[in-house]
Amino acid sequence: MSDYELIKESPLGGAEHEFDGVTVAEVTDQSLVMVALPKDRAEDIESAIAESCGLSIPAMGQSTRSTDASLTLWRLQKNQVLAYFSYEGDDAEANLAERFNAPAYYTDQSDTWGMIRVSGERSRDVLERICPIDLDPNVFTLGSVSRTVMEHIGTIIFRDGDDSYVLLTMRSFSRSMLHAIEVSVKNVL
Amino acid sequence: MSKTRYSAFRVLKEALTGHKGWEPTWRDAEPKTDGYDVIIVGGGGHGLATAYYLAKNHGITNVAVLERGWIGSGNVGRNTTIIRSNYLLPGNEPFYELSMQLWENLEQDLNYNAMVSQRGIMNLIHSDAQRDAFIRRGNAMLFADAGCEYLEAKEVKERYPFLDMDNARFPIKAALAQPRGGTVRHDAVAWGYARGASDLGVDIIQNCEVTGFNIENGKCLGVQTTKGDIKANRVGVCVAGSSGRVMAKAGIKLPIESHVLQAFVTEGLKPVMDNVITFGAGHFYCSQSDKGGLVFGGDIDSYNSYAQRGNLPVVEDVCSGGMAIMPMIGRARLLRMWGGIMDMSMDGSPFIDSTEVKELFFNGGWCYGGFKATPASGYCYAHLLATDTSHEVANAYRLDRFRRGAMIDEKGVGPQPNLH
Amino acid sequence: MSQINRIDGGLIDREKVLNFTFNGQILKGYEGDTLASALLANNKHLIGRSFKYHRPRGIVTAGSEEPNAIMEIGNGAYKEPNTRATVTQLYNGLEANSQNHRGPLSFDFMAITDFLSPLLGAGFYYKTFMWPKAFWEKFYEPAIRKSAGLGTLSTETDPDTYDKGFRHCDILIIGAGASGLSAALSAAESGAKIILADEDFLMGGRLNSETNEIDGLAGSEWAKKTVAKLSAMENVTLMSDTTVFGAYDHGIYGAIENRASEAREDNDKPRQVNWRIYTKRTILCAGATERLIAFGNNDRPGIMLASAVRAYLNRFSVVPGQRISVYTNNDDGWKTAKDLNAKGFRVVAVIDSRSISPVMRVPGAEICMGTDVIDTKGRRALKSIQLSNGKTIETDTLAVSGGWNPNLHFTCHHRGIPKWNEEIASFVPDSAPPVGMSVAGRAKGTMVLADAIIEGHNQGSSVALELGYKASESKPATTSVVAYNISAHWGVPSGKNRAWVDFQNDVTVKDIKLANQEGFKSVEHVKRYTTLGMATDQGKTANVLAIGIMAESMGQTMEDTGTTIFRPPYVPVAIGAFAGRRRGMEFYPTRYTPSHDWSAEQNAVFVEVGMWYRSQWFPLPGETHWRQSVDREVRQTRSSVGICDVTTLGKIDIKGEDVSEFLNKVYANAFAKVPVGKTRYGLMLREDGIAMDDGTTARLSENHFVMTTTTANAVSVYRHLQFCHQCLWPDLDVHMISVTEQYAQYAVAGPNSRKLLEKIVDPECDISNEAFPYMAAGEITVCGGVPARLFRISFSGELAYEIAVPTRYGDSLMRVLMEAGEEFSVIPYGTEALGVMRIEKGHAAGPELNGQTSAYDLGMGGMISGKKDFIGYTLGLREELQRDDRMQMVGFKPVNPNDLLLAGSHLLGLRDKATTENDQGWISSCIYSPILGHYIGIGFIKSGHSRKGENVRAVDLVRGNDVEVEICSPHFFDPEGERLRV
Amino acid sequence: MIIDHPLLGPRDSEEFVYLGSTDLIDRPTNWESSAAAEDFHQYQYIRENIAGDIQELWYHEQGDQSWLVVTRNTLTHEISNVELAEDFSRAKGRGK
Repeated sequence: MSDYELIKESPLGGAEHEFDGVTVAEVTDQSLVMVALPKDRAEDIESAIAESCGLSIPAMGQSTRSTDASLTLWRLQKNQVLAYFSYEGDDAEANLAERFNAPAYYTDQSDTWGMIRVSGERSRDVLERICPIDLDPNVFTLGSVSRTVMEHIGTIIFRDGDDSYVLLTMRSFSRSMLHAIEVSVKNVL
Repeated sequence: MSKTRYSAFRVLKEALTGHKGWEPTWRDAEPKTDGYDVIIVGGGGHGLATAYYLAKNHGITNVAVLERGWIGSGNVGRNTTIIRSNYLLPGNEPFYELSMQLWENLEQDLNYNAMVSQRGIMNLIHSDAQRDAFIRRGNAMLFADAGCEYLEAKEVKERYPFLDMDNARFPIKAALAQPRGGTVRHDAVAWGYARGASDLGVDIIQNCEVTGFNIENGKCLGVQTTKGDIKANRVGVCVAGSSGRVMAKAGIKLPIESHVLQAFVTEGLKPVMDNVITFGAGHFYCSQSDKGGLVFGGDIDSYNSYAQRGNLPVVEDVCSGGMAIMPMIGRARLLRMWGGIMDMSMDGSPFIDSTEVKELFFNGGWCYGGFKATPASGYCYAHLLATDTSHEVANAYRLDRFRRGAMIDEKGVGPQPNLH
Repeated sequence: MSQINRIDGGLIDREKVLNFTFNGQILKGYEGDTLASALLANNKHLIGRSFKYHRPRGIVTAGSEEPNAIMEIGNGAYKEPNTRATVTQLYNGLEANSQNHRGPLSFDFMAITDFLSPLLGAGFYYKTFMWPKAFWEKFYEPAIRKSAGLGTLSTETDPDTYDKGFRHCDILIIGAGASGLSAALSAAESGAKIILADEDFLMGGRLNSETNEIDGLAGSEWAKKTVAKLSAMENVTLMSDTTVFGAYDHGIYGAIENRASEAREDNDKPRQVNWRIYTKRTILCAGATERLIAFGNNDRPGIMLASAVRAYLNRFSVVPGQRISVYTNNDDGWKTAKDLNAKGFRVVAVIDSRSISPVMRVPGAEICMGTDVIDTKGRRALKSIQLSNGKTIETDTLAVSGGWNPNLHFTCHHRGIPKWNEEIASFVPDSAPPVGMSVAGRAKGTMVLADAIIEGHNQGSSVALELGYKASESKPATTSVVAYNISAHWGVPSGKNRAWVDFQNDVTVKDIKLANQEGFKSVEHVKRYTTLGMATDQGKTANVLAIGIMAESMGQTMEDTGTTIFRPPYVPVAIGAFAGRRRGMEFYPTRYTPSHDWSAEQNAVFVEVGMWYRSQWFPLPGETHWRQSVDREVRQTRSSVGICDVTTLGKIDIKGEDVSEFLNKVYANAFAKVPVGKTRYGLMLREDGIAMDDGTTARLSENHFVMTTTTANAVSVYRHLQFCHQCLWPDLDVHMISVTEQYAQYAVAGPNSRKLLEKIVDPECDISNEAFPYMAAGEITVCGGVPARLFRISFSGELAYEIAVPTRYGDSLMRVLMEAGEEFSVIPYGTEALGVMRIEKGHAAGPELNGQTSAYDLGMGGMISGKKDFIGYTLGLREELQRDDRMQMVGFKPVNPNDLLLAGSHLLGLRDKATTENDQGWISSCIYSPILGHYIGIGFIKSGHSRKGENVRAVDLVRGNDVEVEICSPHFFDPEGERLRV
Repeated sequence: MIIDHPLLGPRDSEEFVYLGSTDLIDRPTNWESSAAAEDFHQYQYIRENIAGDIQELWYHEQGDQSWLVVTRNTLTHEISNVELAEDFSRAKGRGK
């Protein structure tokens, strides 16, 4: 046993704010692992993941989700998929590699990103002040995912519900992103 | 010198006689059939200045300036009017200092009031590393007798109380100023040089586009134009912004890309700032014109373009730079935005040189620093065209410098034009 | 008496009385008024002064083209100069003040300039103020500047906020007049996603100001009904009080929305929102703007556009005068007389320059056909007009119509050139507007309302159809056809009197002719020489008139004369709106390091490093000068152990079978054979042979490397590597991902660093000198199983490590290290101490890797591999880069150890004068070394590598410092590197 | 500007970083030859700078991090084609 214990902390300390029509809350129970797909192994990997998890590699800008909804694959790049899954351990990379059993390159990204969920009926009104992507529900359909820039911060946006969006920014930007969302709320509501 | 000397007395006299006596500022000419000693391609500030100094300094008056549109229609008519000689590198500083000295005597020399206003320019400093770099630059300026002044934050605040010192993302820590820097009424520079050159015998030919060069055995014998072929013993191209297009007609490729730079002016306002201020942690610089408009600009749009117009991201970026350092301008309205085409060179510095074609010379690559260079560019280009030798302060501006590895890279960003 | 000019009817809400002030006088208006209509209701005609001659001026228009009625709104920091009263929606408490006069508005001392006007014609200033030379800056220019300019900025920080927003649609319709509403309706019915934007706070365009009937309803009623219908449709977004200001590439439009009217008094919400609209197609329905006619003294208060008189009459229920006359060259002007009659007002006279029969009967009015107005009287308000037939007519308001100019501005934002249409005597859009834009209604030159409605309807339908939506089945609205006939008529010879063209900038017909006379013949030359069209209204009422006068004066066609270039913005836009939220602390987002909160608890001083905040130093109680803290941090690190957060350095995980080969191509030194578990220093060059970045790269397993970059270049190096991979060597099996933020990384440096780490590293990981020697790298666990990466690398020159843990543990690791290090008196150190130690060790950093220095200059020529191709190899061999007399990096120490040495100093021979020719180099980095007890510097000097031991001067003329220094090795401290390896 | 990304569809150019001409893909491979100096000079410094359609490199930094080859007209800014730089590079014979 070590004499010292390390205590983990989420980027925003679990911040959660309710407004009239919008809820802004940090997401703290998800892990992220980047899965690189070497060109000559892409098919093997795809079939391995299909076999082990029953998941297909999504189309660009889309996601696929396991039946129990605990694991979602995002396709933001041609040669990579990003796994977004319910897991809070320190070994997300190994955990996913084991679940997938596919000859890909895995890189833990769980601590790279801060995640904020913006949900509620006015969520799109709030987000249109910072998000250049068209969030029209018929365009950015459920499960859509995109990487863009908001308020000079590189941001991934994922629609995980009818009126619910998860925004991911590099961890060090988390406070600035939360502030940007709160300013939008103040300006709009 | 001039057949109609301008003065307050003359203005008074004309006022009493209904202004009937004013003659054309310059003589509109048509091409001579027997050609010219020197043809300058491009009736912008640099081309007109070159013609003026060819005639004045070297006595070469059988000169034509060919302009595709109306004179001064390029970047001399489309810039933020700033003059300064606050360069870092020895390849640049003496050249721009010569230019500054020429500005200082321009009006008396030309008998034309281009409103050279040495109201001073000030570069804001936001970090210790930036301070060190600016002190290095300041010393280079003082070594070249260009003058400079270092201001601590407190002095900056005293002089410019409207600057945001307290709530800034990148606080202002100091400033380096050049009191001799300032602004000039840009269009008037073209008109003044045109008038001066015309009075000395130079033919200014507007609406005459050069469509090709007559080159035989590697030697340029003249130009083809929309007004017919024109013979010349020597041709000097001076069309920054269009250098690539024009030199391609002579089969010459250049270390230059064309990019768009936007600039902005607000509605007229009573005076709020008397000098030029440059943000050191964002893309913004600003001065106030004599008419009252805040004239400001920032960075180039970053993509190659010949379109003379830019896009919104740069507009917003520049305005936010302005709001970051002087949030008093929030309620000033941007009246007009425009785009000029820059010859962005591979190291951010210009060229004044001969070319691989005999008797064909090239002046260009001014990036967005061409306006302040106008007098020295004309002066040194005339020197080269008249004597076949580079003027000593323009000796580094050679086309082969990349082949040799003798870059003049003030910003240190390397061979990527859109970063200079 | 209040609102003496107010009459019945109109589109105002008389239930809502609003109080406002003009030049301190309290006045009343109604909800739905503009400031201009409320001023006119209160019989305020003299509302401002012109730019140059300070002529008394009144309201001319009822729209965004207004040249005269520009004033300061609000007070203190809220003051907004140059605001057009004609588009300012009235609100309770609005405070308006006239501008550009000295003394009261009615007696402006500066009006003296009007009497001097013969001296002050176009371009007079180019011809004088040159003698004596020194007087320009001292006397002439300040005087000119003071009298120039219009309104005044408060010079205080803008207290309002602004926002930005993004909207997407299939079809953007600009303008909600008759054709815009028709287009919106047919397009919306097809199912396309529509944005309809209008600059007015009330949609309907001219329908609100005219008396046309549409589908049996009053035009304004039809507009209201149509707006209501559109607003109920889910696929329609209505944006009123939103001015589209520019057409940008590929269907991007900028638009400024004003704070909603109900919130005008409430400063809590953003004052304006800058919308970026992305659209597939655009239908421009911006209508047209009426123009004036140039006649003698045509600028007096009371002379207005005929259409503006109708707008005040019909929409705002204000009659601007008691004795109104009309002067026109087209049929439309007669409508003003008709509408006045309809409201029960007698019209004094109708003067039409055309020699035709009267267009209609105007009971009680004197009708003068083929007649012109040649002069007017009345300094502060119009009293009478003089006609070309010799008559003088007493009149207090003259409604002038010189015809209509289509608002085609947006069609030219991509450099389109308008075409002249003689039939309507106006420029019309050319055939090449911005891609995706079509034009309908009067903006296109379709002057008859019935046709404009059909055109709007058809375009809305056909554009939607082209985008794949079904065609609308509805029919266009109907209205009676009213002909529009015009004979172009620009100006009337005015003799000695001046005839104004550009009201605001005081450009007269004479000025234009003088410019032509002086050789300024291009329309751009005239504009620049006379300042025509450069005022806040951008010449909306003036430009075409001026072109007409030029064409006449020079005997050429309108088309040959041409227009100046139309550029954005369509109307002036506040700088604050373009900036949006980006100001103050929100100019850029802020990045916080994992140890930020802990550092803040220690009262660390933070410094901006790019977007990061890093700890600069950690002052202890009693330390009053930063040097005390920094010297202590350096001493303590060198004598025991210190910790520094280096998370900001770029970290890139690189995986794949070809990583070695890839690194060998991008680094200048050899990288083909780095063993697993080792770190290697790497120098990266640009392709031009100049140093780009440096860092260390560790091989964690056969196919897994982790690269570090400098903080400043983390993003650009990653981009460069992606370029090298995707563009140059796409088939290499290389997968890169930034892990900068994945790990909190701390430097643990100093003789006790190993002892400290051993306390937290799990016992199964051996980090002894033997097992984990200098430049070792490995994956370990700490504090009972937390995964970590450990690198034995040193920037300080001490025995040192960098340890990285998942960022979730970053804050905690800092606290644990401090706790575990207590027995060694561990201290945190900041970027200053980091810098001191790197200079003591002679490591090049930002000031040396400044993009101008080669590996050879930096003294790293020996590292360059000659056995492989790598980025920067070939061009690095160019002759000038290889010269022995280049500026080379060396160290400098003062000969007198008490001397101050300053970065930025230039280097001179001992007896040389400070000239550019004698300049030998400069000091790039400089610090006081607490270990050596004197200042030391790194810098560049000609042939430096071969001049060690020589003395020169470091001269800082800027701050007045001149000291003798010895050129030495930059490795000031432990040059053999023994301390690294213990 | 809007760049119609071949994989992601239309995206605002603010997400991209511009580099320059696709000439930069044609990096000479003859580093050991005596012609290398001149070839690299031409490669790095000399540009056609065409007023018309050019092929240029944009990096989707705030997107999928792909390098794209965009065919764009420098007079009108109209974009006629967008493709992945890695495909373009391979088609030009580049590999390892």
